Amino acid sequence: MTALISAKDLAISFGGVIAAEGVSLDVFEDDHLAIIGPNGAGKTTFLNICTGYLKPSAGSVTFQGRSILGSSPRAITRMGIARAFQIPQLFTEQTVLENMLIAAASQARRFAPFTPLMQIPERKEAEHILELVGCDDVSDRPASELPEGKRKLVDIALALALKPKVLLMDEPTSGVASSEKFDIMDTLIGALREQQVTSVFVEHDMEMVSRYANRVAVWNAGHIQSQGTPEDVLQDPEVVRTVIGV
Amino acid sequence: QDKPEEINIGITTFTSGPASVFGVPGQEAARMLAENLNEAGGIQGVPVSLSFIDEGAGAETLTTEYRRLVQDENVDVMFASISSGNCINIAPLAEDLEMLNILWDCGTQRIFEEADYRYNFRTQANATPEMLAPLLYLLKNNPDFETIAVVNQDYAWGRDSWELFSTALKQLKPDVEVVGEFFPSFGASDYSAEISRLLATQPDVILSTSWGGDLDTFVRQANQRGLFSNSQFVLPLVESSLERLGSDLPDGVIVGGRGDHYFLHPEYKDGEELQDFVAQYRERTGDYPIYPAFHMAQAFAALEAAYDKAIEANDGGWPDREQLVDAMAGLEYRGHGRPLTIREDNQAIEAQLIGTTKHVEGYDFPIIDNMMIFDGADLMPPAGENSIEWIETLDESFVEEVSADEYQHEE
Amino acid sequence: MSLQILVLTVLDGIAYGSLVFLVAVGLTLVFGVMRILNVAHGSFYALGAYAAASLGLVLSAYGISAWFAYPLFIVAAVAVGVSVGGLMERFILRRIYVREEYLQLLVTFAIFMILDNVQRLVWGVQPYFYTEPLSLMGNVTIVGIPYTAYQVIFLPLVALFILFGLRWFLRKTLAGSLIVAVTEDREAATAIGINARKVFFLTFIIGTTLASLGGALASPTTSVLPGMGAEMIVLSFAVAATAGLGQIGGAAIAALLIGLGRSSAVFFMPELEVVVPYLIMVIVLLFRPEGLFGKTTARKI
Amino acid sequence: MLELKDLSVSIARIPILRNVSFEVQEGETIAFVGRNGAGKTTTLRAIMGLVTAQGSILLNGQAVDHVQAHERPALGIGYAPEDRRLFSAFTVEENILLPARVAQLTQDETNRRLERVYGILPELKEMAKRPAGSVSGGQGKMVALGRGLMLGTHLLLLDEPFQGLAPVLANRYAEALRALRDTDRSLSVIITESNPGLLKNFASRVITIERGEIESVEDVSKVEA
Amino acid sequence: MLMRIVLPVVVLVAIVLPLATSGWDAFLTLVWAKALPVLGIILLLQAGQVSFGHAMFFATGAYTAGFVIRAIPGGEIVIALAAAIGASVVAGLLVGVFVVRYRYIFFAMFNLAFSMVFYSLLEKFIHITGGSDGLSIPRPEILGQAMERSEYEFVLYYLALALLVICLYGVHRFLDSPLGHTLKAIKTNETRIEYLGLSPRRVLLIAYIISAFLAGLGGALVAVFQGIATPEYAYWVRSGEFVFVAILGGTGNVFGALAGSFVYEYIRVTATAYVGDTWQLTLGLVLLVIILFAPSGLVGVLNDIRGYLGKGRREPTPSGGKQPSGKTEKQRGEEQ
Ligand SMILES: Nc1ncnc2c1ncn2[C@@H]1O[C@H](COP(=O)(O)OP(=O)(O)OP(=O)(O)O)[C@@H](O)[C@H]1O
Ligand SMILES: Nc1ncnc2c1ncn2[C@@H]1O[C@H](COP(=O)(O)OP(=O)(O)OP(=O)(O)O)[C@@H](O)[C@H]1O
Ligand SMILES: [Mg+2]
Ligand SMILES: [Mg+2]
Repeated sequence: MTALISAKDLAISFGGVIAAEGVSLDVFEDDHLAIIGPNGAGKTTFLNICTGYLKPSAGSVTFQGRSILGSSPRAITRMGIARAFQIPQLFTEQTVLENMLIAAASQARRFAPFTPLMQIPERKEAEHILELVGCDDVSDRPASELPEGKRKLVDIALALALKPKVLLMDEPTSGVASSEKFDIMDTLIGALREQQVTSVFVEHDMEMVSRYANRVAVWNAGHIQSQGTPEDVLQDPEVVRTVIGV
Repeated sequence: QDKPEEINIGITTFTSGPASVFGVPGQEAARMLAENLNEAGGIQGVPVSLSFIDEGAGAETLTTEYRRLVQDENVDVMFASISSGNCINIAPLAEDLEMLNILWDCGTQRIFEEADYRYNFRTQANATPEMLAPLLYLLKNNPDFETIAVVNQDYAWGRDSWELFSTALKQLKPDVEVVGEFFPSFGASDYSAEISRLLATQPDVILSTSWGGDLDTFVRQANQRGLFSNSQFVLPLVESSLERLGSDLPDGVIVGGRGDHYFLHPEYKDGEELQDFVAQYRERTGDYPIYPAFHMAQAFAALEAAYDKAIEANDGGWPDREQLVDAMAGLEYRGHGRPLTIREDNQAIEAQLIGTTKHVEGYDFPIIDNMMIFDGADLMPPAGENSIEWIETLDESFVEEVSADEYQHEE
Repeated sequence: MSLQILVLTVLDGIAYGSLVFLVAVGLTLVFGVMRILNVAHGSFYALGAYAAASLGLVLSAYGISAWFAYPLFIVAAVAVGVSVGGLMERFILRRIYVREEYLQLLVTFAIFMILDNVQRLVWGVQPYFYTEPLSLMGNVTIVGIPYTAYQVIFLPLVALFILFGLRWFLRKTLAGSLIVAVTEDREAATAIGINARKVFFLTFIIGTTLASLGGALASPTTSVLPGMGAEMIVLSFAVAATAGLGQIGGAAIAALLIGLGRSSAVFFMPELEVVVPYLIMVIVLLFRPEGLFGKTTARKI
Repeated sequence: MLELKDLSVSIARIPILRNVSFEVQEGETIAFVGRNGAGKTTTLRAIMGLVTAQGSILLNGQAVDHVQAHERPALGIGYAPEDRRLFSAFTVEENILLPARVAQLTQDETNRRLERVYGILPELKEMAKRPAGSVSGGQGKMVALGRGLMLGTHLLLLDEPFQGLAPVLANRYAEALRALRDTDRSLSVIITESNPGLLKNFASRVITIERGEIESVEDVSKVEA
Repeated sequence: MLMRIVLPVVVLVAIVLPLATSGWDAFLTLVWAKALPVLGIILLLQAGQVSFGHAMFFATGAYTAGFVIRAIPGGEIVIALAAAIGASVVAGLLVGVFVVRYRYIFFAMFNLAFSMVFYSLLEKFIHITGGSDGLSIPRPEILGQAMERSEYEFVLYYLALALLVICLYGVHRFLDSPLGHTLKAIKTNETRIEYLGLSPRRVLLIAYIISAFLAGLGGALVAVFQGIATPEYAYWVRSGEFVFVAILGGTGNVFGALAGSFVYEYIRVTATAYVGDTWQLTLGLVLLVIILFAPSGLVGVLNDIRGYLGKGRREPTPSGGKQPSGKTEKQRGEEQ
């Protein structure tokens, strides 16, 4: 089985703060890899490196065997790595649907100067994705007005609209009310499975991890402390001490 | 055609922006002249009324307003304008609108050299004589200088006037070296660097055709740092700043005022007309009249003369516009200087008065001494010829050929 | 000779630069900190100059020693900055802080027109002068060239004083921190007990006062006349941008660069003089897109 | 000590809160739960005076409706916003200290409170000198919480304080807060939280809000006992 | 609503006006022409960027038209306009590749810098450009027809009107397209645009070139109407005026360009005509009032009315903030 994304010996630090050091990780086809770890361990930084937002001081990242080191987030996104953010990145002055359609148009490379955005053929799909993450009810609200939880979900929907091969999610459901998040994740991961989208998600909720991840990587102070199947990793006393607690 | 209710004069002038140092005096003079005229029963018994347009409001507003006055307010004559740019802009418009347009203050010699107009007339001199006169004065009075530097505003007037002056200088005194050409931006507030440079190079002559606040600032900063003691200054427009500059303008500076008008004009200062004009104007504004005021007076004089002439030609009948325009051609009239004539290219021939500053009893600002009055005709190319080309045909002998009447300041 | 020229270039550069800094620093503060494109800044410069000149002329009218002019300048500046600036903030700007930022541009532009006109109505169109403070300090001769002490010594000193004063104020004082906080996030600031309105009010007044102080200090060196404000607007914006948002130190360096650039242009390439500020801005921004001392904004993701 | 009476909020003419009424006893901790968009944050913002609200808010019996937003923190209310809202121009510690400086607390009072904050959130100490703009999402939440704690002497409004924190930390902080409340009996706390587990044997009452209306108020203190 | 009802009505009025009354057409021709650069500014404002230098394209168009007309005997207006458009598009591209790297004040000032350099070039090369007196432009032929001023202006009126309407509609459609919406998105979140696989700079560049084209066309029209092009066309005050008028009209809708341009010019001309010395004062005051009582611009007023009539919920006032949420929070914060 070939590694889809493969990071080798990544290192980066910010004025003394080590955010990554000797980080090596492979993400395989159809993986649903969970990344856990204490705050400030370097999880988001890892995603930033994989998407070309940060350039590591050492190490390499390949996607489908091609090095993506030094490629721009734009280029990497086009290759098929989509990302949802820890702090939602939305077009706040536009409605949720407009947000989605911009993503869809970009994905389908639709830039005919005079066809209205609202009439692009991808609209159906976009609306479907909004349903998937349970945001169809706010589709005509300006993103700035959304409650935190919805923002997170719309952010994921935007990434999905790009029909990625790999979907990176940074704490997808933090801030999503616990009453809903499992239903949403069920449908979401379900959809990913059937569309064979590989996913990597940073998570602090261990229940989420054990439910949806087939592999777990544990970050700590810029290192990968351990990785493996949820069952093993979540039992690991070391992990319990540094991440989960009692 | 029978007499109208009134003669409606539209005047474009600067009431905002830096050039309002000319515009407002011009406006005041216009109001004053109109009042006098109407007290005296108006032009041929018809009172005049004025409407003004602010040139400071920008070119488009100017033309829109100009049209409005002509087409909707149907004024009988327009006086436009102070800015040469605006004159160039308005002249063709006036021509098409068949509106009698008097270029009452703008200086560029190009207008009548580059196009023929029927409806446009200039009732005062233009840049060519206004630059040749100070040069001739310089050459006649202090002929032995070797170096010259110029500090002019960075816009058309500053550049054109220098082109005229320097071209002529090359012809009339080829051996002179130009050691500095500075064109600080229009409205510049600081000339320290230029002044340092001039102090370092010490040119024999320093020319500046700047005006208004720019000129005042330059003179003050120069005087403050003793630049006047090293170099002979030639300031062809400084007549309009004399009163403001007061003691900051030392003696011995060569002064011009774009024509032969001056509140102490040696030939007319004892005459009642000039005295009344000056007295009235001072009463009204608190200042001595400066050249825009005189230019306005010339425009009015020309208009009056034109009506008289036209009515006479029309044996007593009130002239229509065409007749009035016909009358303008070859018109002879007089403001508060020597008599003027409009020549065939619609450009007036006006004498030029140049002198040297001197501080005297009774004035807390320098007056003009060692005056020379040049006959305008000598300093202009024949009608239709291009000034620069004509100047290039001149040579040293020109300095002697052109004669001037000399006067001293006397109480 | 060439050495002399060099010295002169530097001196003139410093003299002019100081003046530019004094005018631009207020804008750098108001724009950089409050993000208000205050086009009316130029008017405050002009008003300050007019006020100073008028007061000065009153002095000389009553034959009072021109030494009093220097404190009077400050009085004039504060009077203008606080009264006009205060009214402007309180009754107009305050109503639009929360609106589309560019509305502020519109408002200040309108106010600029109004003030410009008011100046003409109050002071007429003839240039004003009040040069005593300049003559009073006399000249100093450097490498054989006379300079006015006012321009080559006094103004640079004042500029330095303002520079370090402001930096200290913004960095070390509570008020400074408040300003910075309110600018970054008005609501969060309110939520920790900061009176955002008051802070904006004070900041704006400081800015306008500095502008009119610039005008007051400039008045002895130049003609005070209609339209003098307009020139300064662009120059100030150029400085503010070159400096980097709200960078007082940057403003000082930018102003100095502009001063030196201008004087060297006059000495070596007069034709360039007019465009110097823009060239400098372009060059700086080409290499430092956020301005000389501009900070790259906080991480977003 | 805090009482909301028929609090209603609408923004751009959409009703967001409808007659929300409840009170919080001195020393009590309320878990304020509800689905996304229910109105939790808006309620807290209303208490802080950050949104215009109809109805009235009483603090210790005093109506604070007319107390300006920026004067409310001085009443001893500390607010940790959901979306952090740090001042990136300052360091982490400056962020935490700013409220104290604004309130012009005495030096040792400030130090006392700072110690309290570091006591509860020791992780902040290591980051103290770092630019607040550079910290990670979760670290940001900690700073926000710490900043809230500086002023919250009577009332703490914590909007999803543990969101995005590693469980080990979340649990520890929850513990620390509880301890704090137990030592300082006059301190009341409102926590919006979507993860009830953390609030077990901490909150005395759980108030559920739905579509801007109070749905249920259940007393859990008994359950715990 | 604006596009479907108001604009057609306005156009209709505009078409019959010169036939019905006189004295308006000269004024209106300038309004049409000057609405074009304003439209360009509005386009850029969608991305939250203000240009203080678009007068440079205005002048580029004007001078190009001028040179062409002077160069070819008779001077064909169609060729002149075409050339002007070509020139300003090229200029837009050249300047654009630089400025789209910058944002906010840096974007604004970079534009300003370019335009001021251009301005002084126009002033300095006096023998080519006529310096500050300007380049006078003889009246061109229209489709080979030499014309009297009156009929020439009559035709020019409709030409300008037609071009304006086309541009208004075109830009309106563009803004509604995916690209247009991406442009708006630049204002709030460029990171996300990058992460959608798009280049904010490229999108902005496209908009920039269009806006340069609009400014150039407007400049050319003003120039051929005025019969002169002066460096003042490139001066920062004019750039400022474009921005000013754009905001006055309302940046939310292309229609704002027309509304703003008309109202501004109208107040200005009437003020100059009737209050003389205090026209600036009057203009300033009137504008202040408009701003304070119609903060979202003249077009905003229409929308508000619509809002209050209950037709659809009024959008919360758009924010121009750096941190998108930050700014809306600011708004919320202010609602105390
Ligand atoms: N500025 C605004 N304009 C319009 N509607 C708004 C605005 N702010 C919030 N809302 C609406 O008010 C409702 C309540 O929002 P609020 O943030 O209080 O929910 P919440 O309970 O905090 O949700 P979450 O748990 O996701 O934070 C939501 O429907 C939201 O869309
Ligand atoms: N742009 C940056 N500048 C300075 N420091 C940074 C930057 N990005 C990350 N860091 C530091 O690197 C460390 C790792 O940050 P990162 O965001 O990856 O943590 P994380 O694992 O995502 O934490 P969390 O779970 O809270 O999101 C943190 O200490 C953070 O302060
Ligand atoms: Mg993270
Ligand atoms: Mg919330």
